[in-house]
Amino acid sequence: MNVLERQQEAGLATPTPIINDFSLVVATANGTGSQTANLTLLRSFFKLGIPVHGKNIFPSNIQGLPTWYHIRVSHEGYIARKPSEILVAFNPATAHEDLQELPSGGVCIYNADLKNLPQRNDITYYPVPVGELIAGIDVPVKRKPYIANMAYVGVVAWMLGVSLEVVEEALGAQFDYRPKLVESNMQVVRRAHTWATENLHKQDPFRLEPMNQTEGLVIMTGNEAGALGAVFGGVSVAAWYPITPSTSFMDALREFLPKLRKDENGHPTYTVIQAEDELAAAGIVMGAGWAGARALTATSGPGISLMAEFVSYGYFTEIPAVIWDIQRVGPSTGLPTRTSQGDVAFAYTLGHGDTKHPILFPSSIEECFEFGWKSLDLAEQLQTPVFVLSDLDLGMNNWMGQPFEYPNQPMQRGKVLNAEELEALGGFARYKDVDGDGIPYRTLPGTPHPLAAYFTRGSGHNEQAQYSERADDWARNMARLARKFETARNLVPAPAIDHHPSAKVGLIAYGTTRYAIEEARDRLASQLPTSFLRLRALPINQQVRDFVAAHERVYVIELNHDGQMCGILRAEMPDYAARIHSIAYLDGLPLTARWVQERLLQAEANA
Amino acid sequence: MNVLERQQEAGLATPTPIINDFSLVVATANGTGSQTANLTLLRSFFKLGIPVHGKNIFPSNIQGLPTWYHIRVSHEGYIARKPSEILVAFNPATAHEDLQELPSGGVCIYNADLKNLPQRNDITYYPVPVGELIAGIDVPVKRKPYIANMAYVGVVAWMLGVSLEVVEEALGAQFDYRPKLVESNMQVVRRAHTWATENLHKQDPFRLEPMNQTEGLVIMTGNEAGALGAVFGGVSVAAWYPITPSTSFMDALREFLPKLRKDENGHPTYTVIQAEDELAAAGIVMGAGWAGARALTATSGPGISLMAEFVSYGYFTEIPAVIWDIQRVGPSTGLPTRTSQGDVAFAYTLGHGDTKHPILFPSSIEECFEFGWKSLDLAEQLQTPVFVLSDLDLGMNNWMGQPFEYPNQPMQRGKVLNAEELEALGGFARYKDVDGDGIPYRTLPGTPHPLAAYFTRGSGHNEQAQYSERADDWARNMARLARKFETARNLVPAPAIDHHPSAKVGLIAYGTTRYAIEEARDRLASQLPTSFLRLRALPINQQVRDFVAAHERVYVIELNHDGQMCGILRAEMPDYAARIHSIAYLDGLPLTARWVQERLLQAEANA
Amino acid sequence: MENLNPASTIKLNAVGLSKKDYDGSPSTLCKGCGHNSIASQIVQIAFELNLQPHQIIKLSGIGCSSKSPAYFLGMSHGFNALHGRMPSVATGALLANHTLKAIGVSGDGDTGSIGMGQFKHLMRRNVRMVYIVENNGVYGLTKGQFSATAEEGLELKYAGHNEFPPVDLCMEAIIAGCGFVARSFAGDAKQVRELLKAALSHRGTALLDIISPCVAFNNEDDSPKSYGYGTKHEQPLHELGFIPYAEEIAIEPLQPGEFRTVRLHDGSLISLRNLDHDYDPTNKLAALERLQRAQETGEFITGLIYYNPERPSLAEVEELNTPLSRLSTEQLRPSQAALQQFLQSYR
Amino acid sequence: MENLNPASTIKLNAVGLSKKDYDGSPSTLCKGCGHNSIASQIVQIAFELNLQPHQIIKLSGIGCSSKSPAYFLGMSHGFNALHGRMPSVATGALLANHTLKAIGVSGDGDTGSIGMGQFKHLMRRNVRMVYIVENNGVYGLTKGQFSATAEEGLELKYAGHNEFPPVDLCMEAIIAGCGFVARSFAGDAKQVRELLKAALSHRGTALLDIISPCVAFNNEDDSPKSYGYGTKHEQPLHELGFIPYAEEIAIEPLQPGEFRTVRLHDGSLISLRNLDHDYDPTNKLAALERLQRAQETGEFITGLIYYNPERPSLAEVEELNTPLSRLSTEQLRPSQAALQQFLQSYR
Ligand SMILES: Cc1ncc(C[n+]2csc(CCOP(=O)(O)OP(=O)(O)O)c2C)c(N)n1
Ligand SMILES: Cc1ncc(C[n+]2csc(CCOP(=O)(O)OP(=O)(O)O)c2C)c(N)n1
Ligand code: SF4
Ligand code: SF4
Ligand SMILES: [Mg+2]
Ligand SMILES: [Mg+2]
Repeated sequence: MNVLERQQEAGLATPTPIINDFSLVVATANGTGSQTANLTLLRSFFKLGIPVHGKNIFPSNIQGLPTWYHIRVSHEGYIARKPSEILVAFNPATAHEDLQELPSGGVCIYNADLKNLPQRNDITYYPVPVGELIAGIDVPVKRKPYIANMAYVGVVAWMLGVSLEVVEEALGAQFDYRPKLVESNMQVVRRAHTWATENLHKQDPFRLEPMNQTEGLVIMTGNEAGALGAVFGGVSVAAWYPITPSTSFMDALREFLPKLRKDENGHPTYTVIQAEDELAAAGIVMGAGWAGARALTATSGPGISLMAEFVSYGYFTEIPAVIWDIQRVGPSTGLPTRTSQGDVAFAYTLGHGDTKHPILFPSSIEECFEFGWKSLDLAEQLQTPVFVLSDLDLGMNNWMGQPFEYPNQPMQRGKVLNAEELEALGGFARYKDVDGDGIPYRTLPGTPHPLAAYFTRGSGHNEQAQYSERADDWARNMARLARKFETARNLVPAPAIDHHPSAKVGLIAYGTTRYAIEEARDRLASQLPTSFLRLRALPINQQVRDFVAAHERVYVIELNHDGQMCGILRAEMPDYAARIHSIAYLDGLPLTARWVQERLLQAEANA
Repeated sequence: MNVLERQQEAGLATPTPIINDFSLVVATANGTGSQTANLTLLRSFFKLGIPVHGKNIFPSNIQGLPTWYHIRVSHEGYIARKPSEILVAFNPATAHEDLQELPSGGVCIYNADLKNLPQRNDITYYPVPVGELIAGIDVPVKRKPYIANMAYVGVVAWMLGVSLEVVEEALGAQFDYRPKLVESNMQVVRRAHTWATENLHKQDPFRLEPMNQTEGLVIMTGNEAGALGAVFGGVSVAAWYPITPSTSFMDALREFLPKLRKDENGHPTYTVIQAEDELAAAGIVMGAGWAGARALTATSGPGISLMAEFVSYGYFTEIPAVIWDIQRVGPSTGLPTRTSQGDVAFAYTLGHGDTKHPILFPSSIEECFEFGWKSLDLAEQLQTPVFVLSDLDLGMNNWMGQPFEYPNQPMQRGKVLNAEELEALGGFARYKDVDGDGIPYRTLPGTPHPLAAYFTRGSGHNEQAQYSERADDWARNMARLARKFETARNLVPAPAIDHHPSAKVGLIAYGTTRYAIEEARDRLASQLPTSFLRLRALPINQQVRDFVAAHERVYVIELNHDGQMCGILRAEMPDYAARIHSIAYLDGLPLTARWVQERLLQAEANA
Repeated sequence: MENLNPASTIKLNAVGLSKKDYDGSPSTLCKGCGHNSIASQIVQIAFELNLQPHQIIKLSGIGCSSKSPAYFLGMSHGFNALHGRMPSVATGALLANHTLKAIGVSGDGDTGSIGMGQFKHLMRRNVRMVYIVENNGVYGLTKGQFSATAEEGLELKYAGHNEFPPVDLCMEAIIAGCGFVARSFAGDAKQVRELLKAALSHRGTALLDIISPCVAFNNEDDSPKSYGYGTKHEQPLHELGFIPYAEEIAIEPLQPGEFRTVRLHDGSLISLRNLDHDYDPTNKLAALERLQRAQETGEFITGLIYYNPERPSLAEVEELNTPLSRLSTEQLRPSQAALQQFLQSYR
Repeated sequence: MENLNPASTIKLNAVGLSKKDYDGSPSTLCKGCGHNSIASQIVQIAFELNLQPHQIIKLSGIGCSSKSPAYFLGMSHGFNALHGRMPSVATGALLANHTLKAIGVSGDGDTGSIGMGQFKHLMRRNVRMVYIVENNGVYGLTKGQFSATAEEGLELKYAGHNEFPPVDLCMEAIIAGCGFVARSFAGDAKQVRELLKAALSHRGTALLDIISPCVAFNNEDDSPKSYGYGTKHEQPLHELGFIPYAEEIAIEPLQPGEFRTVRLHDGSLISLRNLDHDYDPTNKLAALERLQRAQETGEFITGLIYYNPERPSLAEVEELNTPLSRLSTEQLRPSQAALQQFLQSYR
């Protein structure tokens, strides 16, 4: 509901203050370095104790194309994307369109250099005389356009009533509190703030008031959290090939490992290799996992396609490996800087022949961290490639979260036999189902025992890992692999379920769509009560079946075009498939609560 | 039912003759050249007018590993795999096991050099004194082991009562009637035949009697038929990388094209490129299809994995391409010389992001030929990669078939605008849905018109093919692609349906499993009448829905482990998913009618 | 075409086109990017050579460099392929229509890293096309990681320290059988134009390895003049994506045999040495030797390094005549009689 | 181990193993295949060098050649990877445990065609391993198509006529930065052994490009002695998969500088020339020149062509110490305190 609606509701002419509940968008051009300014705003609000979240909608180039940074504050703690009431118009190329999208009652803070901006009489305008504000600031001329961004920080602070102390603190965090840098930026912020105080009259209803909702929380990107999880999960070999939006995952890993993972003598307990492409990255991970390392790679859609053959190999030869897919919009190159959940079906059965792979779906930085270490455990426990499907929204944007929980279980290394055990057992059969769980035992190269060796091959093999073209060997082995997958059902993270006692309708989702859905559920609470099952992994366990069984209609809501998870669930629960419906959409932007709400009501109307 | 059962049934002590209804297996080692001998037998039976089919079960090496060649004759025309009553034991390595598998009442023709062959008193033994039979035959010593195979041809001919004239004619066909070759081989056959007549007493019931069932039929492998279809479909650029079992498809293409596709001046109207790998093969096909060639590649599972990224590209940029996947057993390298239907689900949505591709499923050499040309039409009509999923059994074995029908429609080149049309239209928009069928218009490079050019990219684009990151452009484009896929439903070959009026049970299958299923249906006719829908393509059309709707239970029978097609059908028909059941199995061997029969009865018992 | 240029004062070339007619859409690359300079030269020579836009195809892989075909020859068909896969796509397109002139633009990552295999095999097949590598030693589009052509020991703010020896694409091309191998510098407009023109007339694959500095990421950490004070501690700034405005580098054309060091945006220097008048580009060994020595002395030799027009192009080898894309359905589909006759031998 | 050899008369080496202990499972390759000869030499030198089987890993891609690791060192871990992807797998395995000795076996198709990219980048990283290419100029396992190393103009019964120049893997390795580049002939057991031993002690990647004739498919059409009368008309025979029995080719060791032509199974000849005593393998340019000349004269030079132990291996560059595969969970997982402390900066 936009500002005007609110006003009418309140029956007021003059706006009632709107406190800690609105969205703000900063429109700039890529390469101007506005990220620093935007994060300064984000951190300022965070430091005020107000639930906040920022989403960067950026282009696939390095300089010049339009970028939007959305910040939402919500005293109720909602962080889903929401159309903004406040626009900071600093990009001439998009200013007109950006302005049109403002709801009436909105605010437009604009760079005073912008020529002939359309005038709307239902919104408030505040100019920012950038030129005069940065005049004489001592920075190299080249960096002027960059420092200029600080001007809008000052004006926004004025408009929302954020004290400069808070801003300075936030700025400090940005620059590791390096005085010279902080000062050169703060100078501009201050000037802008003073100028606004002296020359502008606040006419809009938007204000921020301190709360205590962010006490003790951390703020981090999903890629950083995932990488940190991997560091505590004992990743020892990481191989990758750069691709947006997974690059910052590996950047974080390369930044964190040296700080946290040197042994007592200062030697690294890890190595990170930039491969020549994704085929090589996958191969390195396979080789490393086979030889006993905790190995991972991170990539995105195109990389997943290139890894298909190796993943099929890893499934069949039973080699532990972790593959992070930070999903972006596909098919093909698609929209490399937009978010999506479009690789789910592809990753689930990636590779030719009969293959299936466990997939974890983090939805928060807490889960990124948790799955960061857990995925490495699962890969070695199950001796198979394990996927973690994150997305650009989660991976590259900053999210609030509880400080991460230290791993609550000892590191799982799976069924690995050492020389002593081999001696005791008198040998082993690599692909034999000793324990009935479908998971065989393995040995590592270098194990000092004459019976340790076995031969790994992607071709048909018997329990002794010998080459075999026998029909019975093949059938037995595939049956065991299927048994292993059954074991996986209860090893992977169970779904998070919010069961509404009287709900006839159940919702199923995974990953970051949860935020729009949770907000929509609250809005619909009276009108259309729903239960919510958030998948945290595939394959599904019994709880998912029970959930579907317990509701008349189940909607699978996802951020892709073809309703991929819906298809998977229908195929796995044919007896309930008729009640499983798809609500799927993808245009590169995160879902909004309003959209979810409308689509649900529509669907129910036709039900 | 085996011979003994038959005898008991007939209440006879002495065997009643079994005429034109049995299977024979020749067990040899790879590299001994027994193929010539085996095909000579196959052709002899064919020339007798008896329905016959041969399956080569060979190893993934070049010399030494075991090979079995199964020949089934059936006056009823059944050609599915069936356990053999007659064994030609020429491979010491497998003789014991091969012998165990003979049904009682069976026959074992063995190489007399074989030492201590187990003696069974319920089968008939005929030795073949190879050594003495080839003694003094004038061929280079190196070729002796090869020529030796002709010895069992002679003995089998004697045993089944096949005249040497017929054998000689068959041999002739093998060697393009080149006298010297025919004679050197026939010599051995004759000797063996004479020796058998003089030294052996026929004790078994198996005999062949001439029929007229093969009149006018052709005999060919599926790969040859598919390649021939492509030749008549106007393939102009073919790129490939060798991989079993697709290699013989390209070999046939390279053999046929020079014979059939030179222009009036003797210039080739085609080119065939051996690429450095499958990624390159796919790229060549994409480039060629984009530039206006009729392009195809042939590969198998591992190649499909490597082509994933390009197929995702082709789907999104809308480039015509044909990809033959001659399926072998996966995952990974799997069993490269065994048959499977294991790439169905993978190929259907190959590539990251939301992608879907038409797939054709040939089940006979007639359909290989038909889909050979039709797939090229469909690719250009739909402007998208089109798959043809054959399998090793169909592709590499010899099948009887009706002489192929010449294409019954003019060649379809799809929506391509030339200079005149562009002039008339005043330009075009590459990705605009002008006709409402989701299929846009394209132009070819080299079109002499200033408005002909457009820019092809795998990244987000608008209707004018311009780069776009706009949410609305993306959503609109994906919606159109979905519309195009709906159009495909009724363009691809419709299913072949045999509707049994009173059947409660429907069977769905595709490809070569049809033969075992058709035989099983006949056997079950009274006990369990069934309807049969044979999918000839994906995506499915309304007929498939109607078929499922018309039956209480539908069994999807397929040659893979995970019931891949069953999963696809459940996902596409959620409302009927509950009645769709999977009967899937894969051990590398083609299905038998008996297995289908038993599994169906089991399933119905539990239904 | 003329109607595009009504009896105006605009200078038209022999095919009636103005230079503007060879432009593409506006570049979305960074200001000052070497890739932009190269695009301008392509426009220039296309105009000067009176090329018919419809007879040209533009191809590329993925990367900043690979985006540039969108920024020149807007009236020619373009194909922005997959990362590292331009060679196979070009091969296919030129088999379908071998009469087209192909200009391919790739990057050092696109060619030297993920694309190495296809690059080598394209050269081996001698597909007739101009293959431009806009070589900046980094992955620009993914924000500055080292590519396989980065100098050993190079220290960059974002990418860190490069431990591996550089791939010399000219050497790679020569031993792969390429008959036209040249190296230049994006700032030397004249030489780039001359080499482009020569390359377009070559019989097979012509490689142009053009040093094309990246404004945004190829800036040395220790360079006094690198952006934003240039101490390691500035990293955050940089990572937050501030790309200062820069001018494209343009230098006076090098004279034959001339040696010159050129200052890049970040103040770092590269050494260029133009080949001597008397240098004989037809001697394969000499070419390899020259490149090897240059590598050891850390300079880039520029000019036509190796030339050998002997080998036939792929289209020649395949004996292509009428472009396959122009064949009539009659030419593509044999007669019904042919089918019947053919099937005889399978009875 | 001794218990495998009860106080017997069998000759044991310094680590108490008999030569048999280094055998693998029986070969399923064709009789007479050069690959078998090479496998035997690996067994021989492993015995002679007293290698501990558990300290060795065997790796390969896909192909007949790539099958052979199954046929030697049965007590060592083996990894039969994907076609063309052995290099990346070896890289990963040796990062996980850099103390292992790695013997990789590939084919000319596996390395020169699909594997070109990974091959080049393995050399560039200088991963410590012995990289053997069993080079027969064809794809054996898929029945004899030309590989990228087949001589230009070669005519084979099945594959037909080869129109493209051969990839010289030794040259490729040298310019990619490989510090140990040798070529030999499978039939020269002594030289193969010597080179294998030297390669095993090299600091980084050691390439052995070993000419290894294919009995089944590398037979020239016009050769008088090729199988089955050898006229084109015999093709059907051949296609029906008859592989005559053949002996492995074994020749008297070549002496330094010696030139000799060797007759292959099909009667065709190859020319071998052993490097001279005074040949200096440490000179990169000289090595390239030597290879180039040999190519022109159509002979194979054998011996250690290039040697340069200067470059550190990947493991050295990555400063690996305790093998990563042997780290304890304590070493792999930082403390709870470390986590809390680290998170401070994200508040
Ligand atoms: C399969 C795949 N992997 C990774 C990427 C991400 N990516 C895009 S461009 C690029 C590197 C480009 O470097 P270069 O070719 O040198 O071009 P430059 O940007 O430096 O001009 C990478 C790794 C991709 N698009 N596709
Ligand atoms: C991705 C993939 N493509 C194709 C194949 C089929 N294939 C198996 S071996 C081989 C060629 C082997 O040639 P080479 O490496 O020279 O080994 P050789 O058999 O000659 O020793 C090919 C193409 C495969 N296994 N995987
Ligand atoms: S990032 Fe570098 S390569 Fe890319 S456009 Fe900018 S300057 Fe050019
Ligand atoms: S086919 Fe050739 S390479 Fe393969 S095993 Fe036989 S001889 Fe060796
Ligand atoms: Mg680059
Ligand atoms: Mg080979």
